[in-house]
Amino acid sequence: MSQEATTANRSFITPFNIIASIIVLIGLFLTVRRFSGGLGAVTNLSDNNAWGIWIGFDLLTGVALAAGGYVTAAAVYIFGMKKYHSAVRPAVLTGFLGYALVVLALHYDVGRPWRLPYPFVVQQGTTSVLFEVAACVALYLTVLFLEFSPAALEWLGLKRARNLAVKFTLVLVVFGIILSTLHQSSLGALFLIAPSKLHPLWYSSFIPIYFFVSSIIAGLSMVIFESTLSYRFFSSKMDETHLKEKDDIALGFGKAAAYVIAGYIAIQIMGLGADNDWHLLGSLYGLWYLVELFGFFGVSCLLYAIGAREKNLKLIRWTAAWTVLGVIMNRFNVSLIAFNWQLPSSDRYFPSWMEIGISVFLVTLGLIAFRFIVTRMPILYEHPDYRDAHRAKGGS
Amino acid sequence: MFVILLICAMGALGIEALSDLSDRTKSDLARADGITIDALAVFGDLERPPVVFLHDLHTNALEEKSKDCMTCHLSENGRLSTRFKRLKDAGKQEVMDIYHANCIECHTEISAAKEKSGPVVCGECHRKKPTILSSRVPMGFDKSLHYRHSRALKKQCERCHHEYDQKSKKLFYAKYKEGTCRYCHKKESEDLISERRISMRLASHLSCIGCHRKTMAENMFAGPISCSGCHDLEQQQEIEKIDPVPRMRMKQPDFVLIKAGGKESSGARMNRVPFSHKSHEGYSDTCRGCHHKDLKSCLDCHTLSGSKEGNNVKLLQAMHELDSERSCLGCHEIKQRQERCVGCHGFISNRRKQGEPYCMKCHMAPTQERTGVLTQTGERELARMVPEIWWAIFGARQVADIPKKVVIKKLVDRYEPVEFPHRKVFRALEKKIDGDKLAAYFHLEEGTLCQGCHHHTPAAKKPPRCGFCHGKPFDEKDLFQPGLKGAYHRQCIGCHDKMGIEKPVSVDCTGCHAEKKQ
Amino acid sequence: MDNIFFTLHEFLLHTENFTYLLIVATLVGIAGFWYFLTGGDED
Amino acid sequence: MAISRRKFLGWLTATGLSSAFGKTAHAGTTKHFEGHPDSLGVLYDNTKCIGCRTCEAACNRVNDLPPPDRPFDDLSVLDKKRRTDAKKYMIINKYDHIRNPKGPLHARIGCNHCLEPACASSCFVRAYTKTKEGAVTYDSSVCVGCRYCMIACPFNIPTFEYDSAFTPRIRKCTMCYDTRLVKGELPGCVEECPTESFTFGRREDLFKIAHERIRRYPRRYLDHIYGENEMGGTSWLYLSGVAFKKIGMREDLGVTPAPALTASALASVPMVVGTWPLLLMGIYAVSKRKEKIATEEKEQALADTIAQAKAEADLKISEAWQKAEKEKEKAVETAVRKALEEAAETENEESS
Repeated sequence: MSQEATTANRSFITPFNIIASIIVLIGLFLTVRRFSGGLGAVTNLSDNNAWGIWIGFDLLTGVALAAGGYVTAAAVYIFGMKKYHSAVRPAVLTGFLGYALVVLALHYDVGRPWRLPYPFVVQQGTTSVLFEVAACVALYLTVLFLEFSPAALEWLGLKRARNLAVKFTLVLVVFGIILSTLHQSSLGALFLIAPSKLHPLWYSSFIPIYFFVSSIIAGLSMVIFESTLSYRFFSSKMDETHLKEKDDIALGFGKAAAYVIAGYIAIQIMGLGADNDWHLLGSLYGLWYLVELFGFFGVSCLLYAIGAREKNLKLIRWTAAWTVLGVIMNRFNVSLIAFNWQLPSSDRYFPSWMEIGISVFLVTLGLIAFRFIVTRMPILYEHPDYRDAHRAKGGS
Repeated sequence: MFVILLICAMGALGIEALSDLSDRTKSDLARADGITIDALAVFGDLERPPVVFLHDLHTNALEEKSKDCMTCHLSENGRLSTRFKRLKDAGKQEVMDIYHANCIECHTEISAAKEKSGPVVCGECHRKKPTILSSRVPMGFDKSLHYRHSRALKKQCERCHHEYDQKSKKLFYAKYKEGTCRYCHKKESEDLISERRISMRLASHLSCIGCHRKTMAENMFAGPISCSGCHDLEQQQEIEKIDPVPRMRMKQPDFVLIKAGGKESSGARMNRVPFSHKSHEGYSDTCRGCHHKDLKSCLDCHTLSGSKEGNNVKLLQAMHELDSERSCLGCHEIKQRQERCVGCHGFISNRRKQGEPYCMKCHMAPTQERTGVLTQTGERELARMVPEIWWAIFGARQVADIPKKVVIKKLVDRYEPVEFPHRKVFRALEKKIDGDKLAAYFHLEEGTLCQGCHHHTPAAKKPPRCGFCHGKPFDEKDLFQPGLKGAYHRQCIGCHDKMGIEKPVSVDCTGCHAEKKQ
Repeated sequence: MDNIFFTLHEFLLHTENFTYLLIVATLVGIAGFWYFLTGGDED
Repeated sequence: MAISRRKFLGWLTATGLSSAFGKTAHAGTTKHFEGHPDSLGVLYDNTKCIGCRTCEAACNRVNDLPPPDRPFDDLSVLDKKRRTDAKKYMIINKYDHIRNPKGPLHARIGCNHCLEPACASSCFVRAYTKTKEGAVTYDSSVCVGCRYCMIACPFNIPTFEYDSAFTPRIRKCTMCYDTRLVKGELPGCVEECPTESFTFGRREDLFKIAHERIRRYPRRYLDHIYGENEMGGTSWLYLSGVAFKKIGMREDLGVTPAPALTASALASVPMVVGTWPLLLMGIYAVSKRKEKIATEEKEQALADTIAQAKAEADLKISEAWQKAEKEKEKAVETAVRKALEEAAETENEESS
């Protein structure tokens, strides 16, 4: 992406467009291959390793990184931090796109995507954690769509519909938070049923809580990260409130993140105590675990704190990126690296280039969609007609 | 994004690869001469891990320098102390110093002479993980070895055997009371510092090596003095074996009547058991195989209702306990595990109840009050006679009219009928037990041998067909009964496997079931 | 269905089915109730 | 050697009846479940198994599975360790490296038909069923292919048809439930095994048999029945001559049934739904109230300042007035004095 992106309508030949279109082409080819040849044709999945990066990255990580939506919404509408208001729409948009991609990715991963509605309409396996995840994700996607709809409606100039949509903001936000709490934690709970496969350092009866808390961390960091990028590429699209507030946002969210991470590390350590896993820290997996917990989360916590104290925005922005990596790494460890750890290395899973290709393809789609929307809809600026609208009421 | 992805995935493999390195086998480092020097253990807990000292390594090295044991071991009235450079463990510090000073000194000297030498820094001797794998095998003094020694020493038993006199606190020799060293010399010395009732280990090393060295000094043939000479498996097997070993004579009886001993003798109800001590001597390698405490008769400790000195093991258990190698049944049961027996006996649960006929096999001599034989000699006479009487009763086994061939028509839907060479198999079994006195004695009656296969039914010329008991499988009314197919296959295959009969191969159906002709 | 459960799985299946129904009811109910409760306030 | 239909139906009805009267009180009163009464199972005794792969062949035949890459009488297949896949519901692995007087020992790998199946508990379309006869069956007509069951199964049993584009199914041993069991026939492997290494019957009876074998031949068996408690118990039970972990069976699975592992997490869902609205709306109300107060105070403050300003202004004006007055008076005085002085001067000039 580059400055031209904003003025794409003038010249279409830009580095971003070229790379993007190449990726998309490859992606389409792989898509055809996947749906004509089955999972075996594109993935390295096996009977021992049923889940690969399409779950580990696209689902687990995707959902975690899309947590910005509910976190920001909560901050602004529930905790009444109005000064962060301009962060809401970008965050909600990112969340919406994120979840849309997650659902899209699932169509690639499951054997018979056209049956995805079955758990709701045909037969309900309510004892499954996955059922809850599915239900929550489906509902939350709808919620996000509705939360995002005002922007679209403003763009389309449908005043009435827009105002109607705004009316429900509050209840939508509350729904959103509840649903997020449930499925963010349940994604962790998915692994509760396999204590014999997940390495004890990562397996814990508290894993749902770990996932929920780390999703908040991811959400906060992603908002900072994403607003940084937006400023870099779409600053021309930003109105003065947005420009004015974005630094406050970075500082405030950074501070919040630092605090949450501290708590996260605390509960992780207490979890170790609860299962008495201390002796495992000596092993290689123990080392890896420490790298994840302190090398990523610990360091992030420290840097965020320093950044917040010294109002060092540069530091905070870099830390945000680092934290996001930390969360990604955590999800990878749980779902891939520390999973099936007892299998001999010959039976372990390593993604094929095609799996990675599809993941990249989906991410690219997300970026394209994001750019399409922010260059058209009132995301980074406020629609002139509704300037005063939300100031009075809590709606967006 | 997927930079991270790769990193993580790499991490996965990285971790895997590295964690593979954990366990390695060190079989190449197997040695028999590792001595753990924990002399300081006497003075309380050790501060550092004990040193594993490779004795032969050092003796060989000294030999090359034409030095002898005296380099490290002091001798006291002609007997070499097993301790290093000292006779007594005076005190902790003292002992420690002796080791540190001498070992390090010697090692440094040698290395000073630009020769290969031992470690001089703490950690290289005091290692947590041993650098060798002990292949030491215990050395037994079996009958053959005993005979060779007594022959070489011209039956001067006193050269090794002795008793301890409590009053004079001296060792003395008592003829005909010679027992296994282990009766007195236990696993641990009674007193570690003062040498009273020294451990079997210490005693054997002192006397064996001491004597061997002396004999060598007189340049006569002598036993080994190096660790591996006795404790290394290969070298152990090279030790000359005498077979058969002439009987050891020390006034032990040829025959005894095993009966309740002492005042309970009148309480005995079962017939007494005539026991050929003479022939059983040949079956056990040592006396203590049966006489585990001392050479007294079993009955002295194992009374009918158990006694303290017998550790409350009743006579019944002492003679019938299955999991013991000393009891009659236990030992006989072990014999049944040899390849030629296990084919049949493997199927017979060793938890079986001893039925009437089996009991009488041994309990054949009528109780005293019935015989009135009271004198020792009289009893011996009886004991010697009873088996002969018994043989006379049974005479030779009749093995006429054993069907030559049995055709099994099961599974005919898939294969040709199986033609089972019935008599051939029987003859083979007969051959197996040939010349085995134990087997011969217990398979005396006609049909006993048949019951290896025709089990759980009285021996008869025409035993019930297999199918009469073994029907369809998994009958809930008869849970423990295998079905016919299972019974056949288990019996045939099981027996063949256990007896090491290669053909036919168990997994090759057509080995027994001929392909069906179309 | 008859309430005889031989396995924990059966039992959970039964209870969870109800639980999810109750959850939906709760969500709707509480939201409605909130509006009813705050309906009285000005603004 | 199929068991008579009548007897088998006998089993079934027995199962049915006791499920009506059997342990109802037990199941009803406490939260402790012991599986379907009189459910059936199989006991595999690896000291009897000779590794002839007849069972694999039978399994392949009765389930119409695709032909194997190498024929079933090719026993060299046993030289490498295998696992089940979409073409094999069960396999036998050979372990001859174990120093074991009883010669090579074998292990059967296949679905153990847990009493509390992890696959069933983890399936979000209820594709798996634990039948009252004990079999764990799978219904591909609803399966979405999420493969969560494969993640959940502690024995790594369910396999997936990765190469099928449109109808990929999970494949696993079903104890021949639909194909044979309901018809009163034995599972394929059980019926074909020449040495009856597989014993079929009521699970309770299998325990009796297993314990009896251990009692009679203590030297031959390890005194442990695998599947008695593993993962809450399984319908397939195993007897072995050596430690199970030596023949590739995990002994560290624990005894907690799979559904219990996720039960608490699921139980917390309604609680979250119940409590979070209260919490959130509470916080919302508080923050809103704060905001309101803040705005009110602001307005108040504004009003005050205005009032104050007005007052000050009035003060200034009045002062200005007074000043003006004074100056006027001064001016008048001076003017008067001037006039008087002039008058006086003129008088002086006239008199001289």
